[in-house]
Amino acid sequence: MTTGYGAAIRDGFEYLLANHPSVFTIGQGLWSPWYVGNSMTDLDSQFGRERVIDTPVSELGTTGAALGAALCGYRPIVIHPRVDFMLLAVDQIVTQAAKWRSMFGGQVAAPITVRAIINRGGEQGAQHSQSLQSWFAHIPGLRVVMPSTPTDARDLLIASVLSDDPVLYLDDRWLYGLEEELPPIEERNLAQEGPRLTRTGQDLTLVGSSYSAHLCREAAARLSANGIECDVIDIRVLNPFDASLIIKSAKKTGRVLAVDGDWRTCGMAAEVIASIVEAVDPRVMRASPRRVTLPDAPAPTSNPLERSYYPTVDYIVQRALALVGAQQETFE
Amino acid sequence: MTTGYGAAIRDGFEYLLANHPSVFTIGQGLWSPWYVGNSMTDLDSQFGRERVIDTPVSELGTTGAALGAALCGYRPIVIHPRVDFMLLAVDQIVTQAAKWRSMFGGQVAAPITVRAIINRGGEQGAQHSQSLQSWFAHIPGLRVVMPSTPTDARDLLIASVLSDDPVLYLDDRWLYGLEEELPPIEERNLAQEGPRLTRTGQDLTLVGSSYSAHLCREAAARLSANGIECDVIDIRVLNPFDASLIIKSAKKTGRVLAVDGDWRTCGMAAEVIASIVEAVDPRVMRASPRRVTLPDAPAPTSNPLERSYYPTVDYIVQRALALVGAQQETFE
Amino acid sequence: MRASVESALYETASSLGNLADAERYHEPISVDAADSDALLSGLERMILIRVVEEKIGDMVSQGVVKCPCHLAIGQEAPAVGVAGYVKKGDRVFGAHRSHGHFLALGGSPHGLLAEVQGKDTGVSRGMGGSMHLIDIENNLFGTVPIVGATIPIAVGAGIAAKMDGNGGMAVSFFGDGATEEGAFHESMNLAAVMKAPVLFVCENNFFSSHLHIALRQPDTSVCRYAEAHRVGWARADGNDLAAVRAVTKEAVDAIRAGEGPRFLELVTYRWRGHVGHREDEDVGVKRKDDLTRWKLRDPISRLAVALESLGVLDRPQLKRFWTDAHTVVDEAWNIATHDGYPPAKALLSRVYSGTMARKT
Amino acid sequence: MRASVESALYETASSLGNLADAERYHEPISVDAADSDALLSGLERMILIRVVEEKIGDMVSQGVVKCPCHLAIGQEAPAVGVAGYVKKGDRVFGAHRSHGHFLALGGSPHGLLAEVQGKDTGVSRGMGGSMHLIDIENNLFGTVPIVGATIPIAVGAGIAAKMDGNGGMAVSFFGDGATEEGAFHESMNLAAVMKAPVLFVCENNFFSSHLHIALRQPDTSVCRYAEAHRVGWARADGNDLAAVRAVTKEAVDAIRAGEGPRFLELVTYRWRGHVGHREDEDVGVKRKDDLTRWKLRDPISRLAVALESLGVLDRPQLKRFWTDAHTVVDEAWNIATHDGYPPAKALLSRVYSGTMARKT
Ligand SMILES: Cc1ncc(C[n+]2csc(CCOP(=O)(O)OP(=O)(O)O)c2C)c(N)n1
Ligand SMILES: Cc1ncc(C[n+]2csc(CCOP(=O)(O)OP(=O)(O)O)c2C)c(N)n1
Ligand SMILES: [Mg+2]
Ligand SMILES: [Mg+2]
Repeated sequence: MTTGYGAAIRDGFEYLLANHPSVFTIGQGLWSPWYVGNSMTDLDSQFGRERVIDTPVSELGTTGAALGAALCGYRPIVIHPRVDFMLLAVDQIVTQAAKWRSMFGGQVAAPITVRAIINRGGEQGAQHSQSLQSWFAHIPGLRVVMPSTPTDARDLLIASVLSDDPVLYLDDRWLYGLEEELPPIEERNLAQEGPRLTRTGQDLTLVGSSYSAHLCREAAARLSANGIECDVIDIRVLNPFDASLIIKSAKKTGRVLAVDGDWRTCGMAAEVIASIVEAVDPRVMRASPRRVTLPDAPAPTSNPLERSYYPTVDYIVQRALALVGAQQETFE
Repeated sequence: MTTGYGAAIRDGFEYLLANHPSVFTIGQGLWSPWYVGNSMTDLDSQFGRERVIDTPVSELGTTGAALGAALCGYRPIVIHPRVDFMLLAVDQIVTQAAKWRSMFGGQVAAPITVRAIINRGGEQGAQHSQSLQSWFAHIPGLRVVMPSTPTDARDLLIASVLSDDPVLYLDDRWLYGLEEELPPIEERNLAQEGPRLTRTGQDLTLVGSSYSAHLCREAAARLSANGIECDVIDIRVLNPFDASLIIKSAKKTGRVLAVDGDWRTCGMAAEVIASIVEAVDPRVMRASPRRVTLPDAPAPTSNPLERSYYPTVDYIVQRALALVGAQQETFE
Repeated sequence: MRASVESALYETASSLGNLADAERYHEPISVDAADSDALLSGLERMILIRVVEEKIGDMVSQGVVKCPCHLAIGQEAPAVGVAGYVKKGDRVFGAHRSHGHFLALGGSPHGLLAEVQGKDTGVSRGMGGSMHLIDIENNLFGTVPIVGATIPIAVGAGIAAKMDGNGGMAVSFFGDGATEEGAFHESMNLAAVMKAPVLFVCENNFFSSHLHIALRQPDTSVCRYAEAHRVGWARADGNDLAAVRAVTKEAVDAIRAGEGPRFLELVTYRWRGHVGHREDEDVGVKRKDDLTRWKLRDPISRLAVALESLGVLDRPQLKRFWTDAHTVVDEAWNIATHDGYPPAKALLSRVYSGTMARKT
Repeated sequence: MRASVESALYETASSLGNLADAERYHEPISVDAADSDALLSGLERMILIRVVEEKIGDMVSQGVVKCPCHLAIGQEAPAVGVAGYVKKGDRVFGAHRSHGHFLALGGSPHGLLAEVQGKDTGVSRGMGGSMHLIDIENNLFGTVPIVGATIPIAVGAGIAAKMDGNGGMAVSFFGDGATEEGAFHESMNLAAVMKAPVLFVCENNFFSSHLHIALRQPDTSVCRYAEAHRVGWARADGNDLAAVRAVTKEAVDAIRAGEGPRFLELVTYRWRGHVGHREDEDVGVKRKDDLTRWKLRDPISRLAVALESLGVLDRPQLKRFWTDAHTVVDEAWNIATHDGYPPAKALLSRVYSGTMARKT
């Protein structure tokens, strides 16, 4: 039996709430039938509204409250149904939670999990489409997790909540349709999780996270049909960022395409490239690494513009072919 | 007669308030003798407290109000005495102001200037030391300006306020002591401003902005004494980012050290490197580009830790020497 | 206790009283003959809004309109009542549920219907959809879907109006949910302390998405916040155009006289779900029961009957209001359907003034 | 106007009344013999706080202490009064001006004096300085300098206490300036609606940095916010330990009985400038005139005289309180001076559990 990405998230919540009395979840939409897709359906009736708490429209207050409970022995998961709404809570995430351990000398833990949903497309426009993983990956002290498969959606949620550090867990509504057979749940140590090689090949390395990792896998399948074999690396944990697997793969294939569904300037794709450049002898590279990102523009609404705004499998394949073809690239 | 960086900012305010009736300024500390250093001293008595407005402790409300006035024909400058405090206003800066033009079809301007001060060191600790320029450079629609000299501090402030786009202007208290003779004021078009070559050399390119550009200049002087001549590029305008000058310099020197006073992962230094990699044939590079940044840790308070936390001229010189020495770098 | 000590206690309560009772205020509203012209044209405008929103609802249900649409069907009176006191030079801001605000201020149905289809002829040139409306000529300076976001922006417009010094004001429309955002409180304090000419209009429809106000706040009326921030307030039946006009007039007169901000709580109810065309009867406390009764507090029919009794409206004219509205709306829709989409370069050319944005 | 309409107007005002008048409350406080033990040890603790803070002020003025220090000299009573009702299992949060909160709860002078010197033996192991204090054993769960930041955090601790279900509570100390942050309002509403056991303690010292509350808010008393959020409140002379104890006791009893949050406004005044050791007499409205008179509302001497009149304190004992405090403080300071700094690796090893942070 297969399970979808949204349902797998719900499995993660169910496991946590059933097995860890210190876990509770709080945020907007938790008593709603539709607000967070099918990822938390009926948790409130299953575990009670004392542990599955819907809230006023107060992102900053709610996030701060979750942090407070985390300092008192609980493992709260605060829910932001959109990344955009979460930006009102940046102070509590970035200036409070992420720094709490360090600024108190490493003596106390702040095991809050902030779950925010990337919810793009559908002509929702500029204020309802941000993902911003590059922002949060930039913040020391904050672990940033982006699952791209149902299994990871479930198991990395569990690992996030059980981590003693604050974690930002980002899931993407575009992945909710993805189905797979789920292995039994295993409690993993988030500090041991990181990028993973999900396909191997000699010609090119495709790197992405979340929905971009999914696009990379699809692109790799298409490229394989063209005789081009890819390493595909799913970043999974963006911060603290461990580039070693990417570096190893870059040395092997000599070509890297970094794909990210966030903006370009100072984005995660830039980090992937910089990390490679710092560690890989350029002479082993067969082409310079390249990135595929959003253009540096706010999201539009109009459907034709939306279609050219988001990276697609087609576009990745096209860029990959160019990169592989460019045995000798031309630079102006 | 020379003028300091802080006083030059004040000159910029004075010019704007005296010559542009649509300009006003609002924020915390504007009626205080010390809050924003000497950068706004007595502007309230000179121009009246209707145009130089001190406020309640309400960063989000104040920033939104400035944006509102900007939509009505004014050119407000909202002041955040620290970047850290400004994070409470991220929604208004990033989700409102930066997107306003685009999401209303390019029909209206949102000419707000947000001035925030980077105020680090002095054992102030993790919540009073953030700079985060990499965050804001990541946001389409928001121009990001970081002056490194008194002249730029004055003239880029003026250009920011006269720009029809929202601008984040970041000045650094560590530069307030810098003095120089100021040329007459010229109203510049911010859209025409960008990175600037402030010193030329054949051996190495040093790139930085704000205080890091200052460190690069100092390091270049020291390196010159060792017979190593540097191109020094002061980024000045981080977003929209124009890498062309850096690319040109990289092609010339073949070696780049990107220095940034922000954190490493997904930071501006990564962007500099990625932009070079995308545009420069690796065969013209004599060494792989490298970065100097903060470590990925919150700022400490304890003085000995502070001293090892922030990049110094010494450290840049040392990294530059290594880079130049590495005619043939070693990679593991 | 000692002289230096004062204290007070509270019980969770419903200060809204009768206004919260869905059984009440079903009767025709009481109207003043002196105001009948305005009420008549207000009725016509409310009917136009109703028809436009029903059209949009239908097109959403058919999958033709794809952007998220938050319909204000049943809530037409606050928009129209307040708009009646907006003058040239004022600046009005709305939120996610602002079709009514846009149309009440005189916005073009075609501009709205093109925008929800993502057309270049839309009011935001196809870059905003239902949730981002603008119409500077008709004083609408912007509506956006981040809850609470336009409240401080409106305060800034009020500060601008004060600086302009010609009696202009800013108007901020928002819902009961928005009063839970810190931005709302910061804005009220700032407006109060700066005596900014701002009319805060809270349309209290009891719900934020699926959640009833009783589950989000310790009291159902939000005027207590105005009390706290020392902003003069009034509360009225938000489905009674005459009442809305009366409280608005008093507030606007005070604002234009330089007395600083005012706050209105207009109690109303939305007939459709939070987003989309459905009625969402199964969502939220007592929604199904209440909806039926709230439909009897219809701002349109209660006013129409009152105007008929007053003798300033007859059946044929009322019918004409509806048929005219349908004609206008159908025509606007058809035109919009044939309009073009924004050009590809719009993505990068509308981000900055005078600079193209950086491509992928 | 019609039955469905209600309204109200406000004038900018000073609801604080006499408490805002620096000429008043100079006399000894009125004390109850039954409470004399607690008042006596409270006096001793206030003296310790005063002496520690004067020491820190001296060291700041000598340039030995370099981190920003916000002294609460003159404001000792709220910290000590509230701390008297804090029990094991409660969680207390402070802000930038929290030396007093730390010491009132039983924190070690050495831990504080080492921390302000950046020593590894400090309460935050040299990573926090004056503005980041923690002492879990004594129920202090953290103080941080972002204004308002610990208020929602304290609400979360209140939610945790409610879940724990053993009568614990959270305490949030903050200033009048913090009530201007949206976070404060979101927190009050959340605590009210969740009936979380939280004691909100606002030390209203009239100033946020250089700016008097009359320039930041339309009224000088902040209890009106508690009214709006339907949180039971009390206001008291914050320089009267007996009054502070009385309002705290009542509030804490209600909180522990499950009645939800309570709010205290304790009116006080800081003797030193916003930050640093100076008196900053030339900063802010009437500060110089007021300061002289506020020093006559000294929480320490007014209590000491009262206890002497009651016959539970004599001069030699009072003197001993002061000399003992000096001895303790000097000794703690000297030890701290010789303590070591954090090791270099602390920068990267204290960021995550079980993972080193990424180097430059
Ligand atoms: C900051 C933010 N948080 C949450 C949301 C999701 N959201 C959209 S509309 C809405 C309901 C707001 O309720 P109210 O202000 O009463 O307006 P109404 O929908 O009743 O007109 C919510 C919670 C949002 N858009 N922005
Ligand atoms: C979010 C934020 N904004 C501004 C500041 C600067 N600041 C530090 S303390 C302070 C005054 C706060 O006043 P109040 O809350 O009354 O506390 P008091 O200093 O009187 O104890 C301000 C504005 C800050 N630290 N954090
Ligand atoms: Mg509502
Ligand atoms: Mg204060």
